[in-house]
Amino acid sequence: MSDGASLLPIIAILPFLGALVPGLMIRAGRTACATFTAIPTILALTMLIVLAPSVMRGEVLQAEIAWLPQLGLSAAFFLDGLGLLFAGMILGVGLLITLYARFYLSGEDPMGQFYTYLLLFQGAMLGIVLSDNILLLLIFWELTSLSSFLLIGYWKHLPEGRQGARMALAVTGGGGLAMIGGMLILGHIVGSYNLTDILTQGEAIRASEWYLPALILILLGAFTKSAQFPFHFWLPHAMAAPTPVSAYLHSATMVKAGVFLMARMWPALAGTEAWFYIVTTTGLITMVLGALIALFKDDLKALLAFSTVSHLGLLTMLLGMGTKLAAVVAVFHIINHLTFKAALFMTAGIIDHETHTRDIKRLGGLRHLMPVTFVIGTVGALSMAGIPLFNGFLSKEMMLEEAAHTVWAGSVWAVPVLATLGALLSVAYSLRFIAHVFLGPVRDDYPAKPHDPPFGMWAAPALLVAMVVVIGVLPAAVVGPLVAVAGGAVIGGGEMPYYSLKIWHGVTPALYMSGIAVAGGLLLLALHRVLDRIWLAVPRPEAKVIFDALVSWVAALSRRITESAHNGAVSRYLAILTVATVALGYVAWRGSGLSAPTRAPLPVPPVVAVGWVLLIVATISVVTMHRSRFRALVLIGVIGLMISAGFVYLSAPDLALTQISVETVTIMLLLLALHFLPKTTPRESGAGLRLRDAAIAVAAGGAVAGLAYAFMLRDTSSISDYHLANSYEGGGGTNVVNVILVDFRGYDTYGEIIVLGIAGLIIFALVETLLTGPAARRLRNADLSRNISRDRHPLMMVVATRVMMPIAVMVGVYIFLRGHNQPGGGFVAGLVISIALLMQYMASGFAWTQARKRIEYHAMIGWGVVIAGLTGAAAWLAGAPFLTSAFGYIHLPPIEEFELASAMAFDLGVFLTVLGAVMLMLFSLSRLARHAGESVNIEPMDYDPSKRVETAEGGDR
Amino acid sequence: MNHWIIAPVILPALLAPILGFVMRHDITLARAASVAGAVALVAIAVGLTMLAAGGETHVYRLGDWPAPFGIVLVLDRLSALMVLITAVLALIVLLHAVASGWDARGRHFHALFQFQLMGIFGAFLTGDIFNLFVFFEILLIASYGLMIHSGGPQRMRAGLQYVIINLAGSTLFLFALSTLYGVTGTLNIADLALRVQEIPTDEAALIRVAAMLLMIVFAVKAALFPVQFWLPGTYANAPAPVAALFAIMTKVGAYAILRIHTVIFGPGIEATDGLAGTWLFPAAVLTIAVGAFGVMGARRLMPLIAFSVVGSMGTLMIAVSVFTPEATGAALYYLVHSTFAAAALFLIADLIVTRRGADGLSAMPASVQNGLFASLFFAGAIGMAGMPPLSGFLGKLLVLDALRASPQMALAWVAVLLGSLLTIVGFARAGSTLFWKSTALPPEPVPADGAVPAAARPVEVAPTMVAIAVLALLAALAGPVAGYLEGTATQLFDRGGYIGAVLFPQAEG
Amino acid sequence: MIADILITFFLVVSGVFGLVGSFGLIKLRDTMQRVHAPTKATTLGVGGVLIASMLYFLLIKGSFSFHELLITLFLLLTAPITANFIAKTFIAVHLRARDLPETGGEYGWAVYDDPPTRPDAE
Amino acid sequence: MITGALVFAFACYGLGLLFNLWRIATGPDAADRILALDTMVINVIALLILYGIWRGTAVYYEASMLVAMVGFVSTVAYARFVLRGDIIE
Amino acid sequence: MEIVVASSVGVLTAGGIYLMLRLRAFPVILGLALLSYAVNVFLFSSGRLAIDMPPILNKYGEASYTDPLPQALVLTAIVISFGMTAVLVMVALGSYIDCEDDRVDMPGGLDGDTGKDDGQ
Amino acid sequence: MLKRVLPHPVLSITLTFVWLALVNKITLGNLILGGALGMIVPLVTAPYWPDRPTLRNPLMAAEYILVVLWDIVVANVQVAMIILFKRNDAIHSKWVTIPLDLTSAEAITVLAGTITMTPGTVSVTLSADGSNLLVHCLHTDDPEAVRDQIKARYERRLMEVFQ
Ligand code: NA
Ligand code: NA
Repeated sequence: MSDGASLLPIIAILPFLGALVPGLMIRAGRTACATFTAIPTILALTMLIVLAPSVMRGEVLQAEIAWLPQLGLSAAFFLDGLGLLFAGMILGVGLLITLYARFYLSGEDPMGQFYTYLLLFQGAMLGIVLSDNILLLLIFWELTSLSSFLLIGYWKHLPEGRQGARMALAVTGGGGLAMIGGMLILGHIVGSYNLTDILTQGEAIRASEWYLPALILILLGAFTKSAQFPFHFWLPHAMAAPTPVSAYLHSATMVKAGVFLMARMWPALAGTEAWFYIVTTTGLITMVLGALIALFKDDLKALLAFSTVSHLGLLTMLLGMGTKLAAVVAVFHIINHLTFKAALFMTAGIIDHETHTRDIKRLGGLRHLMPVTFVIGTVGALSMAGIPLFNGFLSKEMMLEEAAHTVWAGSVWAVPVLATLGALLSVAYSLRFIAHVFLGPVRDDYPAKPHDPPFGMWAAPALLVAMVVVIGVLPAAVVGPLVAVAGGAVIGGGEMPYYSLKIWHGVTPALYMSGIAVAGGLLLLALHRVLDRIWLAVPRPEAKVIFDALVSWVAALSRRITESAHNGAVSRYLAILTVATVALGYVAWRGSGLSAPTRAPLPVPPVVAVGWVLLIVATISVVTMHRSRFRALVLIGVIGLMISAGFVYLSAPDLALTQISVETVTIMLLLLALHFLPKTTPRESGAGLRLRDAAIAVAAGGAVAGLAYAFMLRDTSSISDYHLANSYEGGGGTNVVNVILVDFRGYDTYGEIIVLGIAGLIIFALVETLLTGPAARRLRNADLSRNISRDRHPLMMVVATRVMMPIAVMVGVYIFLRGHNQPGGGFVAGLVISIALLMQYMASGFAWTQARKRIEYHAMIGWGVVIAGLTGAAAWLAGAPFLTSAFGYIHLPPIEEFELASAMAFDLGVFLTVLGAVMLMLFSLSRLARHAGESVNIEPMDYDPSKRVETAEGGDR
Repeated sequence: MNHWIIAPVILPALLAPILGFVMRHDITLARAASVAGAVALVAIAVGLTMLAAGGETHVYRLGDWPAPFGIVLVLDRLSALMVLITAVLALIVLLHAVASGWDARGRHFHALFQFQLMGIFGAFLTGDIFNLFVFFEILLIASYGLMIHSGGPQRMRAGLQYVIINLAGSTLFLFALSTLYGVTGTLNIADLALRVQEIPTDEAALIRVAAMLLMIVFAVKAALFPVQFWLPGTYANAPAPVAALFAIMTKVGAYAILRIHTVIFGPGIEATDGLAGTWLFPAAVLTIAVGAFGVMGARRLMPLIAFSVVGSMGTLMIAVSVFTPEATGAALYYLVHSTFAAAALFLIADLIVTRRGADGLSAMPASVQNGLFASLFFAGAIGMAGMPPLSGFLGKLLVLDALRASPQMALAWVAVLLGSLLTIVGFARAGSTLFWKSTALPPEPVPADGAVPAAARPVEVAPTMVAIAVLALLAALAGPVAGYLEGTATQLFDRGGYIGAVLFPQAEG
Repeated sequence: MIADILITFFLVVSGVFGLVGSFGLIKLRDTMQRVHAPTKATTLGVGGVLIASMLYFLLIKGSFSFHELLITLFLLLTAPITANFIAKTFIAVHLRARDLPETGGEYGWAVYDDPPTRPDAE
Repeated sequence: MITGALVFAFACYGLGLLFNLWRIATGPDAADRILALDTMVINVIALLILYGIWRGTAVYYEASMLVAMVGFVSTVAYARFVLRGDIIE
Repeated sequence: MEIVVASSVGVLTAGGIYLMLRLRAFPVILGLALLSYAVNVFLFSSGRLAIDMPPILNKYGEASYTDPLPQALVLTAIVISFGMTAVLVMVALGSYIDCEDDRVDMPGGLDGDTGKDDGQ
Repeated sequence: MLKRVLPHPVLSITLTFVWLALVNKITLGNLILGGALGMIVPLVTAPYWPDRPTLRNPLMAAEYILVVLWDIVVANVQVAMIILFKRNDAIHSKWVTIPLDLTSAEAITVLAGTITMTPGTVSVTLSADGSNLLVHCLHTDDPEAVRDQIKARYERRLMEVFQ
């Protein structure tokens, strides 16, 4: 890396840094903004000028900063002739635009924003032309799409601006995405994403089987960006942007990015038949079509936009020809087009600014009112027409010369004729620009009184047209070296073709073609009124309409797909999940076989068969009777009972205990909830749907049964042999299930009680939300009373539960204490105690029982979770991992030896959490019911007859 | 054994009950404690990441029981990475929730938030498949609570659907685990890996079913087609900060697929050879399509973002489905990116919706700070759509590049690129309606009570900006980050290293 | 031998009464009648099994077992309450006050009539 | 002999369960269903104790004790639901 | 015996899924309850079936025991599903109170609303 | 003092027995533990026992239990006969109202329970003021006799036990 090269990344980054400044000074004045925008541009330009001499000597400057080496992406920059040309254009025109926009935009427009976007864009563009890494280039490429989106949509209140911005983004962004594919393929072929590497590998690239896809994808990017047919339509709509934007993006820079890319990739991609036919043909069509449309556009900016399309087509065609000379001509025309087109856009802007219209049909005669503008505009337009002494003439002549020698699909006429036609149309619309805007009589109906703008506004275009003339007259002296070095860069080094930059080349085919073009152009201008009428009468496909229709079709289709798929029917989502699971499970199953069964099935005693019948019948009945909700709940009770009994039979007493207690609490929960809900389920799904669901259900059920049957008949060795062997020695308990729960896998249990704790929190929070929100009013107005019976707290029940309560607590304590060695444990104990409490709540009512509650259920959950956690953490004190247990046997005569284990403290945490969570859940449901207007009991029983006696004695019944 | 490994689980597990049961009446205190906890978690996560960065696999044997008989936690670069992402995301989201006052619109936000973190951390750290289930349940149940935080009819119904679909998913998880245990007799992931690789190819029907069921379970979490249906409704109706936190939830599914289907059913295991990738690939492609169509067709802002999350999961999983270290490295980069991109978008959406009062994508008079919100939205959108200069573009490039070796490259590229196009257009349409079209309308008349929506204070906007800054930072530091992630992926595919560290600690030294 | 006979006796008795209780459920014609049936399963049915169990452990296994008594206690405490509730469920749904005999007092049956208001209640 | 009696008792209670099932399935009344479920609980308790005798172990005892305890609670809850709607007032 | 357990699991699963696919919250809750029964038994059966071999260690002699691990797992699963069911029931109730019907589907899909507004 | 530590001595003793029954073996350790629990549990559950029932005549209570046990056996056989061998239309069910002299809630509960546990009769509901008990009789042709037998055989004894 030479010393100067290290300036390259700085040049690339400067506009981005600069963009921050105007962005931060949103409310600063126009001049301040413009000044702060100009500074980084000037700095960058200065650096570029510093580097220019060495580039002009033929050196290539390179600088690389590692970024993402895994991908082959580095912040690599290089500066060769082509880069220098474009960077100079971008910065130079950028500076002029900054100046021009200062005067063009009004004080109400958010200036800071504008200049920020402008600098962002400038940076992105600079990045494209300086990138030495195609992935880096892609990044800047997409950045131009984004920043132009912002610039086009700058006047966000205008619908055309928004639509134009979106259209530009969709088309150029889409092309950029295609280009990503192309570039990745290119990198794949070459084995590097470094541009300098790629440019030397042209032979290999063109020989690769991946060449054509890469070419097409990259050209998609280039064509969309450079508005080539059929992607040309976005450019005119981008004209909704403020004119400085149009002048900058849509004449000088962004639209040239595609052309730049084709030029940049020329050594790697050009020269094949595919390249020639795709690129030249597209360019040719675009050139003619763009010029034709331009001729009939009445909006000044639209005319210029289509003219730009046409000229971009011209450039594309030249690059597509694949000859070195054509490529050099393209470079020359890029310079020329820049100068006259930017000037013309600014002219159009000035006219718009001064007359408040851009409609050619409302203009004319301005040469008298705006002499300066007239001179600038006329010089620009004449150059655009390709009239001698102006630079447009020179490159057009060279283009025609190239076209004259180009054979297209065996035809020697096709390209020359069409090229001449394009030139002819170009003459026509250029002259129309002069004639219909400036010439003719002064009108008295301009929307505003026109006069020349202040110097600041016309300085920039004036400078540009000055260059038009200078280059037009002395091409070799002024731009000769630049064309040589840039052209050399395009063709990838090697020998430069012979060409000479001069006005008179002698009598060549191009001269004839030029003559025909000028004559024909004048003729068309003369016939414009007639032709215009025909043009308007002939139906044409309107690109915007088609694009809009396409986008809304895609949007509507997307919406239809999305909304029909995500229609809010969770039942369908679940059906899909089930079907997918069964189907994929089946596929997985079919992918292999199964060993022969190794276990003999156990016999089925008759009582077990009876239990099975009960379970099956109850399950089927739940399904068939589910619309009567209470009935379904009773049947669920049968299922729970049978499963618990089954667990006992199959050597799982702990499971039986847990199952039956959880089952009871769950049923109470469901009953409490059903109190609020409708008591029946309406039949809403038709027979077809029910049949479908039944089929899905049976398939899934069958699959699960088959799966269970398959593994139950096959042996495997389990890690639980270790648990059985170490439960007593290492875990201090003989109930291996419990030791697994509180010791081997205590961490699972810790998680499990946290689930319960969270459930408690959620339920509490939910009830709070319901009771404080608008739902509370609905709840208050709900009539939930179901006073089938008038006795709420029958005496017998109250008395029985009073006796039951202490006994149940004893049972709870017992189950808790023995859990480590016998079936039981904290969880079941917690449930037993909750059930004992629930009995009280049911018998004596909520309020009376609640008044006797000593500990907040909330706090109980918290304590439980914390105790379990701290018990686990206590192991840290001994330097052991979380949940390491400790236990010991204590002998206290006369009591027999008993065990103290840390697992018990852990189990206490479990116990408290379970108790707290269950009670909190039921408590919360009762809160809802009381909110719904249920009265509160003070006494434990409806009526105590012994009180009757007392009051009767008091004579006061 | 390094006790810090379990700290990300224990700290929120102890903090949450205190928040929920002690500090439930004092929101200021709860906020301070919760934020302090989140900051501590970030510090711990950084520490663990540095510990794991060495490339060693650290094993924490709970209860001091040897693997595979007790439960172990495993800290390697991947789990440390996931913990770090979660911790950073959590801090950002929590600050937003506090600043915007979301945490006070219902009860127990902070306790549920911490429990949520506990569940996520636990899932990332565990080396035991049943324990993974338990922590899935913790993170799910906490997410139910957060989902319905502050209530409202639409949210309640969406919450109900979310709960139902996840309960079905949890049931499926248990079916899968039972089959797995029924076949192998073990639950430890390393031990499973050993036992599964010994199953003969022609007797693998059961283990293949287990592998497939597990994949579907994780696919539900990762919102892969055809089990993605739950996500848009959930995310679109969740409180926005919660939706932002949920950005990590889909990644839990992705993480689980990565972990389980490399270590246990990974490449080279004959019994389940190719099972996962074969089905993940088309699913991921279709997921991208679902996401893209959803973004394009959305009528409301929150579903739009939700669908973009779906699409990003498709892109992520397409890289995962290749099951090579290179592609996984790319997937991890995209994973980190898409997490923060989604979070940023949801936080932005919250700022906007709070002031607009509705999230319909229709022109309403411009709200206060239209320009600020527009720029934030623009940044979030280009992050999510994968446009430069934020990390999404690099992530997309990495994924596309990694897919070059895949036989289905063309389809994958078309899907990713077309999906991007639709996403870009969709976001552009939405942004243009929200922020540009609205400026054309006359400003809304000041309501009778004079209550105009307040401008967002800097503290409210800051978390969002931090999320976007993370995307920028990821892009700027893409080289080192991707290098680290490549190492992470390599470590993940080193099954022997994992198994050795867990099961044969002495051999490891 | 005597032990065997004793145990067998209690088992058979319990089986018979248990079965009769459940049989009553399907044989008897209206719900109120059916409420009577399970009391047999509860008392002599389960009671017989429990006694058999205690005898079995005492006489055959040689270990003194009496925790069966606790189940008996539970059943004696709870069975009347459940029967009472079930009967009330039936009359509350299917019968009106006039279908039943008078109470003979000032207040109707508790199912249909509110309790006397207490002087101390609001 | 005891074995025979046990088989007889198992058969009686097994058959009883089927009768209960019939009543639960056919109703017709809520009271009938609750009653049948309650009876079913009682029969299951008997069966569990019989099983304990059959196996000569007391390890299943707690299950029957708990069934007795919670069976009562759920029966009362079902009945209270029919009677009052809200089981905890 | 294995066929008894397998078929029970199958029928419970089928019933559970059928109810889970209904349109109202209550049958869906019932369905999920059935499914959780099914999966608990399924998980339990992964330890294979054994009669009268409860994993309670006998200190006084040799005995064989059934696999205790699935039992512990089922216990964990039961507790978790209990917590989940409780939350599900409450959320269903909340949804019913807020939306005034207990449908599980969202009427207007993603964009629909329940016709009820929060504040009013 | 004793009353504060042992508010329900009978209950405490009962609970100690319950504990011994639960652990199913009588050892000194269990006796101590059971005794301790028998003291603690009543204290913990005391709020749910607002009024303490008093047993006035424990001897009569024993007699009552024996009578009831005998009646249960006899009635079981009678009712089994009715269920098994009587045609359904030959079963004459009757409602019987029993005016109560008992006023103690505990006593009424025991009476109603007894009626239910002896097969053939089920107590259905009290009157709203607890002064009458409605009993359903499975098969009788003489309701008055049933009422008188209940009053004489059970209520009289309970009056002595409780009041
Ligand atoms: Na236990
Ligand atoms: Na009776």
